[in-house]
Amino acid sequence: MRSEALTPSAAGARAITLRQAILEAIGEAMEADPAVVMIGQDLGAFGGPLKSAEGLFTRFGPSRIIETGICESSMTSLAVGMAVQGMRPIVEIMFSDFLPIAATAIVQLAANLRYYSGNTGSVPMVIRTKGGDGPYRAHPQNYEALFAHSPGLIIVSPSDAVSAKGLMKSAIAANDPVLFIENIFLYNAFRESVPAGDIVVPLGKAATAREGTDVTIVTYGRTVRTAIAAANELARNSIDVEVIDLRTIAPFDEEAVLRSVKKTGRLVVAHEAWEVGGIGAEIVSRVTRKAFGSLVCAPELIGAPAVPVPFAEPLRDVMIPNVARITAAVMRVLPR
Amino acid sequence: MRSEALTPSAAGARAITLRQAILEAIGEAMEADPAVVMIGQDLGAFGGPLKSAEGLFTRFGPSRIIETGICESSMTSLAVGMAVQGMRPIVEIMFSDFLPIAATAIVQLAANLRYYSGNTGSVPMVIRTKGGDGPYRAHPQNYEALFAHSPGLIIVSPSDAVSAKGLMKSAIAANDPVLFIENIFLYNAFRESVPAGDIVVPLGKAATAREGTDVTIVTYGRTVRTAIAAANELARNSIDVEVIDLRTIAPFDEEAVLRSVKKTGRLVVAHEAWEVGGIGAEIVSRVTRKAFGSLVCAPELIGAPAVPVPFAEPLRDVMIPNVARITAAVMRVLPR
Amino acid sequence: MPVGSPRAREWTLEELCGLHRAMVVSRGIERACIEKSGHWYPSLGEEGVIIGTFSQLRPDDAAVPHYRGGLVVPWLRGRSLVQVLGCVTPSQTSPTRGRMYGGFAGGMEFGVMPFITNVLGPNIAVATGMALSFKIRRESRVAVVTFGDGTAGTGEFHESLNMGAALGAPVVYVCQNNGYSISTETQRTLAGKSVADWASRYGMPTALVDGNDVLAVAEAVGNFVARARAGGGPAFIEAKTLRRGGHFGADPGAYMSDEHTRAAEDSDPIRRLEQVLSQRGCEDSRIKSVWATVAGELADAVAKADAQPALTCHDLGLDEIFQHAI
Amino acid sequence: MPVGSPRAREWTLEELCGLHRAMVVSRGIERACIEKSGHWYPSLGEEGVIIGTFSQLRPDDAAVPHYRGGLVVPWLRGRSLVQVLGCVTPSQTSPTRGRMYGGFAGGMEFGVMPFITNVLGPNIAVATGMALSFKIRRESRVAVVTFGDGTAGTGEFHESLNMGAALGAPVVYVCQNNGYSISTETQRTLAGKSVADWASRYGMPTALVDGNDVLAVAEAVGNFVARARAGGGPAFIEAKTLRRGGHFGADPGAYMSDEHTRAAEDSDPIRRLEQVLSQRGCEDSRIKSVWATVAGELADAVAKADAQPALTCHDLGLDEIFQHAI
Ligand SMILES: Cc1ncc(C[n+]2csc(CCOP(=O)(O)OP(=O)(O)O)c2C)c(N)n1
Ligand SMILES: Cc1ncc(C[n+]2csc(CCOP(=O)(O)OP(=O)(O)O)c2C)c(N)n1
Ligand SMILES: [Mg+2]
Ligand SMILES: [Mg+2]
Repeated sequence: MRSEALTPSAAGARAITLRQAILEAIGEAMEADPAVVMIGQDLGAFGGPLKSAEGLFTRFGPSRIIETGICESSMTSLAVGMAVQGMRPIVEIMFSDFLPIAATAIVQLAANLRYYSGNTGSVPMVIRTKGGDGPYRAHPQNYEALFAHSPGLIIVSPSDAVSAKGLMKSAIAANDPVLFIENIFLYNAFRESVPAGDIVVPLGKAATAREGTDVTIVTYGRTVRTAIAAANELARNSIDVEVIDLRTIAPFDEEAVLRSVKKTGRLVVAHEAWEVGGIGAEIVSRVTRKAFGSLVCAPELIGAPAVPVPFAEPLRDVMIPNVARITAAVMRVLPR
Repeated sequence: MRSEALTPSAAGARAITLRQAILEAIGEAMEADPAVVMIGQDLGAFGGPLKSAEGLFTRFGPSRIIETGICESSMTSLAVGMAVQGMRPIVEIMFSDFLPIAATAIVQLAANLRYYSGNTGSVPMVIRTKGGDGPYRAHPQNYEALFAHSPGLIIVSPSDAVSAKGLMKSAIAANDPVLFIENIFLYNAFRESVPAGDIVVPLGKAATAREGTDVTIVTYGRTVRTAIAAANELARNSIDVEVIDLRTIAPFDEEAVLRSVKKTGRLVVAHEAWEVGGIGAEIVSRVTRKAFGSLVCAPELIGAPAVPVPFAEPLRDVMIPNVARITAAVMRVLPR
Repeated sequence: MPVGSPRAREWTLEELCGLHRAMVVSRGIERACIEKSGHWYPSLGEEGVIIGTFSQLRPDDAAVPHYRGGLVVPWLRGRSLVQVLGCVTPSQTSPTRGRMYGGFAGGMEFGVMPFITNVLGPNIAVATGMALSFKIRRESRVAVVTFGDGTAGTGEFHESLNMGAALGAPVVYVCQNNGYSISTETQRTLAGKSVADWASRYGMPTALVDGNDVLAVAEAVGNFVARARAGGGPAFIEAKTLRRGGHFGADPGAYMSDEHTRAAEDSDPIRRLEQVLSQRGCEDSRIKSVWATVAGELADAVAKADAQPALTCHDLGLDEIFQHAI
Repeated sequence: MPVGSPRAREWTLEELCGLHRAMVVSRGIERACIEKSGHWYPSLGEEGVIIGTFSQLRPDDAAVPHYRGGLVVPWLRGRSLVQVLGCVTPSQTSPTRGRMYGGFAGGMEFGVMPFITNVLGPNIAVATGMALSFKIRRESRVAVVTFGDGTAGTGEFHESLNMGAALGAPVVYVCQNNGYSISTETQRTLAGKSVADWASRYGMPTALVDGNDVLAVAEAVGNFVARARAGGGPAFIEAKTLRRGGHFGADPGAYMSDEHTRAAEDSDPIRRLEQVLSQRGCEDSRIKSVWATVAGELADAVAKADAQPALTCHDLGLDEIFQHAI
């Protein structure tokens, strides 16, 4: 399995979930640096929604795990104030549905501060949230593209436990605001071997989740795993797919994407979010503009169709890029 | 001039500004239908910011021109409630800077209601705002792409007085929410001959602002006029540019764009907003996916570089697609 | 208020029985939903606020219920139990057609606003806007909105009450205060004395009532609705109730105080109304038969709702996003 | 409060002269800015609130001024007038380097928060967060934020005060209430008695002061700052002042009542402090010389700021968006 490939069998590695890996990163960062604090709703006895803060309150107490009422907008602005004063707040927005409430604080305040202040201030802040379709089907929004039009903001979404830990560490260490999106479906879906202590997974760098020569699939989050499954299926027909896991969605690793497309000449982009106006449009556009000559055929984009995300399973299942949809897209970019 | 071409020299046509054309549309709609009301800040004696509501309060009084305090978020949700109850509210968000505050109301409430309610309800509402760089250089945000990832929402931005009037009429008449963006630079920049009474300019339809055969420029708002100026300049070198004015930015008129690109084989997209994650990415992506075979070279995208919009003129001028930048982009897509 | 204390108005036995039956139906619906999903947000024990409030509206008034317990509100206005349960087992014939989480369904055909976004707060403004429409059109309709104590801490709450007051909208705001916002005792995150105290600062009449006394709620809501209908403008009620159990069905609520849990058990609003009914001479057997009848109706409704034709991928409704294709 | 009425604390003549000079500088800066642009938002007549507030901080306290009149605040902390004026005539050496509208510049090197977004409201929460940092780190610093009466109507105001109170942040909130939000008399859109009355409901001490009495403002701010510094938590001040003229320089303010305009003229905070100075034996000539000196300094600063090397398209700073290139 892929997790094997990614994980050096380091001393102290244990099989943990993506959720636990993120918690481990936060816990280690909080141990190492008193400036790291967390702020959000129900982080105490409840342990955060979906146990996203499990154990932290007991370890770090109310002055570092700060509970507020329902006020995502001002809570995020408040965290900007903390960051400006040298703290490293991690803002917990329970679910991505609530990101638009904090849009002003994220897009207009956090993202702009370094530039507008002429580098006299900075916002070392992580906004973490949970989104995407999951086992209990609530809070299925994928709003990352709403924030990918904001110079100054970094957006991250991990697909596996090891990189989740490493990316969270990098996000906390960064001196710029990072929107960190944790996919609900992946939250407890698997256990992977994750080393204790520091793992360095840099922001802004994509990973080649699977090497291949025939077609490039660019994706992130949950869809990385679906793409790998599709690639494995296609491999049985001797179709060799390369899967690029963006990890950082914005600004994305243009170099890695272009390198792969230049090799394969064929591009499929896949994500859970709406196709229209989504991250995929930016990737297709960038590749087309920068590597038009390498493309042998029209790129394919697989995402959600243009309706609000419905609740019922039979409807939701049409929205999400599954193995069949991705496989079909790969077939469309191959010569018949 | 272009305004000539667009304007039937109808009886009662007068030379008015884009701002006046929009006001005329609103005034006529309010005369015709008591359900049309306007809500916002400083709409009374002040006449709205930049005189965007000039004269309306005197004509229609406080029960139809409703003044609130500074509360864009709840004001927009309040208007959704009015729309659900059969009114046709026009929400005035003073400047596009303040759109993110109302993101939840627009993206999650207004855009979703028809679909989620299984067509048992609808939101006939216009959210009008002013944005883009203008003569006094305040409020230069171009946030349309933040809202173009929301199935259920229509986004409009006119480039001339006639279509501004017609599009506002269509927006008010529509039984779905319309975000209507009025470009500050264009607000009082010119006078065009606009017929009194009804003009029909449908939502969702682009206009060919200039016919040409060599290169397609897809654009909207202020940049339409810059593109036409660039095209006129290029015409002197016998380069024949077609300019497509999207008018409706989302969902955009795919058919019109593809038709033009199929004719010219060369695409330049230009807008004032940031290049990264912008409307242009969606257009380049869509065209590439749907008309790859027609493209003879890489499309070009001209927008703002990836920094927060700065204030000072020498810096702001680098951000905005001017004739030189557009001309250069056209030259890049032509054979050397 | 102890049982039998003087009431603000006369209640006929029939009216009391109507309220009782509605509360029993509400509880039955919730029980059925909890059985269906551990992620249901139950309103058990909060029926006094829900029924006390929404029973006091005219059919043409706008109802904007809180997400917790809102499923019964369209039933009060005529939606069949099969349709109510259908919201929770989405099918081709269910009201939501599977598009929304059942508890958020509302029912616009019945003048009941759905929870279109699960963002807490905006519906307070939505109700204010509905009320404002009625005022502008000089209709004698009012809007009534319920929301939680957690929700009362949002900026939307304050902005909405301020607009409601400044514009004189005929709206009644009811805070269904069950003491908790998920795991948070709201008294810990809401600074000050009470939500009612906040509301009073917008210059509107406010009342603090025992939310587990359905009659007290109904009387307060009835008064304020009449006042709003007569052009008196908005009003606010804080109805104190108690959340019985965790935030969702599968949440054991381990963080809740024993005191809260005991108080919730002790002050069951249905039992309290039943005491009133007894005092008014209503026989025990009659009360019991209500429970039995409702249980039967619900079992039947669940079965019928479950038997509706299942949704398929073809029911997505790609062309139902705009009125006219764009 | 009439001139000469008993004060809450003793003021040395030197202190009084310091406040006076600062107010004269503030007015001079504003006059210079109005001359430069009709779209400047002047703080003429509001110096009592601005100087009264920000003079009472320690240099390491966080200052988060309202956009109207904020330009003087970094000067109070040592920014030269050339640099202050440079914010308004952006150049290669000006603090903002042309990136922000001058009036929003702040000065983070001086602990003065800029108006990063021109959205009104968020800075109230920003100040609260700064204060919370100080508390967490057990520093004895405080944060002070000013904001307009229009801004006090935002949900951000309420959420921020609530958080400040619930978390015990050492922050002093000061409403620079000039009666207007652009053309809107805020008493028309803010329901209730006063902003102070709203704030008092968050369980923090509040004061309503005459904002045109710089000493009253300074005394109230000084008290609350000391209280916050000592661990007493947040406090609120509503300082009533009067906007002198339209919203921006070129706005004639035709919608403003004559009453308001007359009152604004009559209660000039600088003139009022000058009366106190006279009573304290400060000679007229000395007062006049302050005006003259400041005028000279400003003329010089304007000239020097105007002469700085102009920005070019190469100053955009495409690589200054992140600390490390991504
Ligand atoms: C803006 C927003 N933030 C967070 C949530 C997540 N959330 C769902 S229910 C809930 C608690 C709400 O408390 P309250 O308003 O008291 O209603 P109750 O659940 O007690 O009925 C929260 C925080 C949300 N829905 N909306
Ligand atoms: C959220 C938001 N809405 C609207 C505006 C536009 N606007 C700029 S200044 C102003 C008036 C602010 O009034 P107040 O807070 O009293 O400050 P004052 O101008 O009186 O100093 C408004 C509405 C804004 N900046 N932010
Ligand atoms: Mg509650
Ligand atoms: Mg004001």
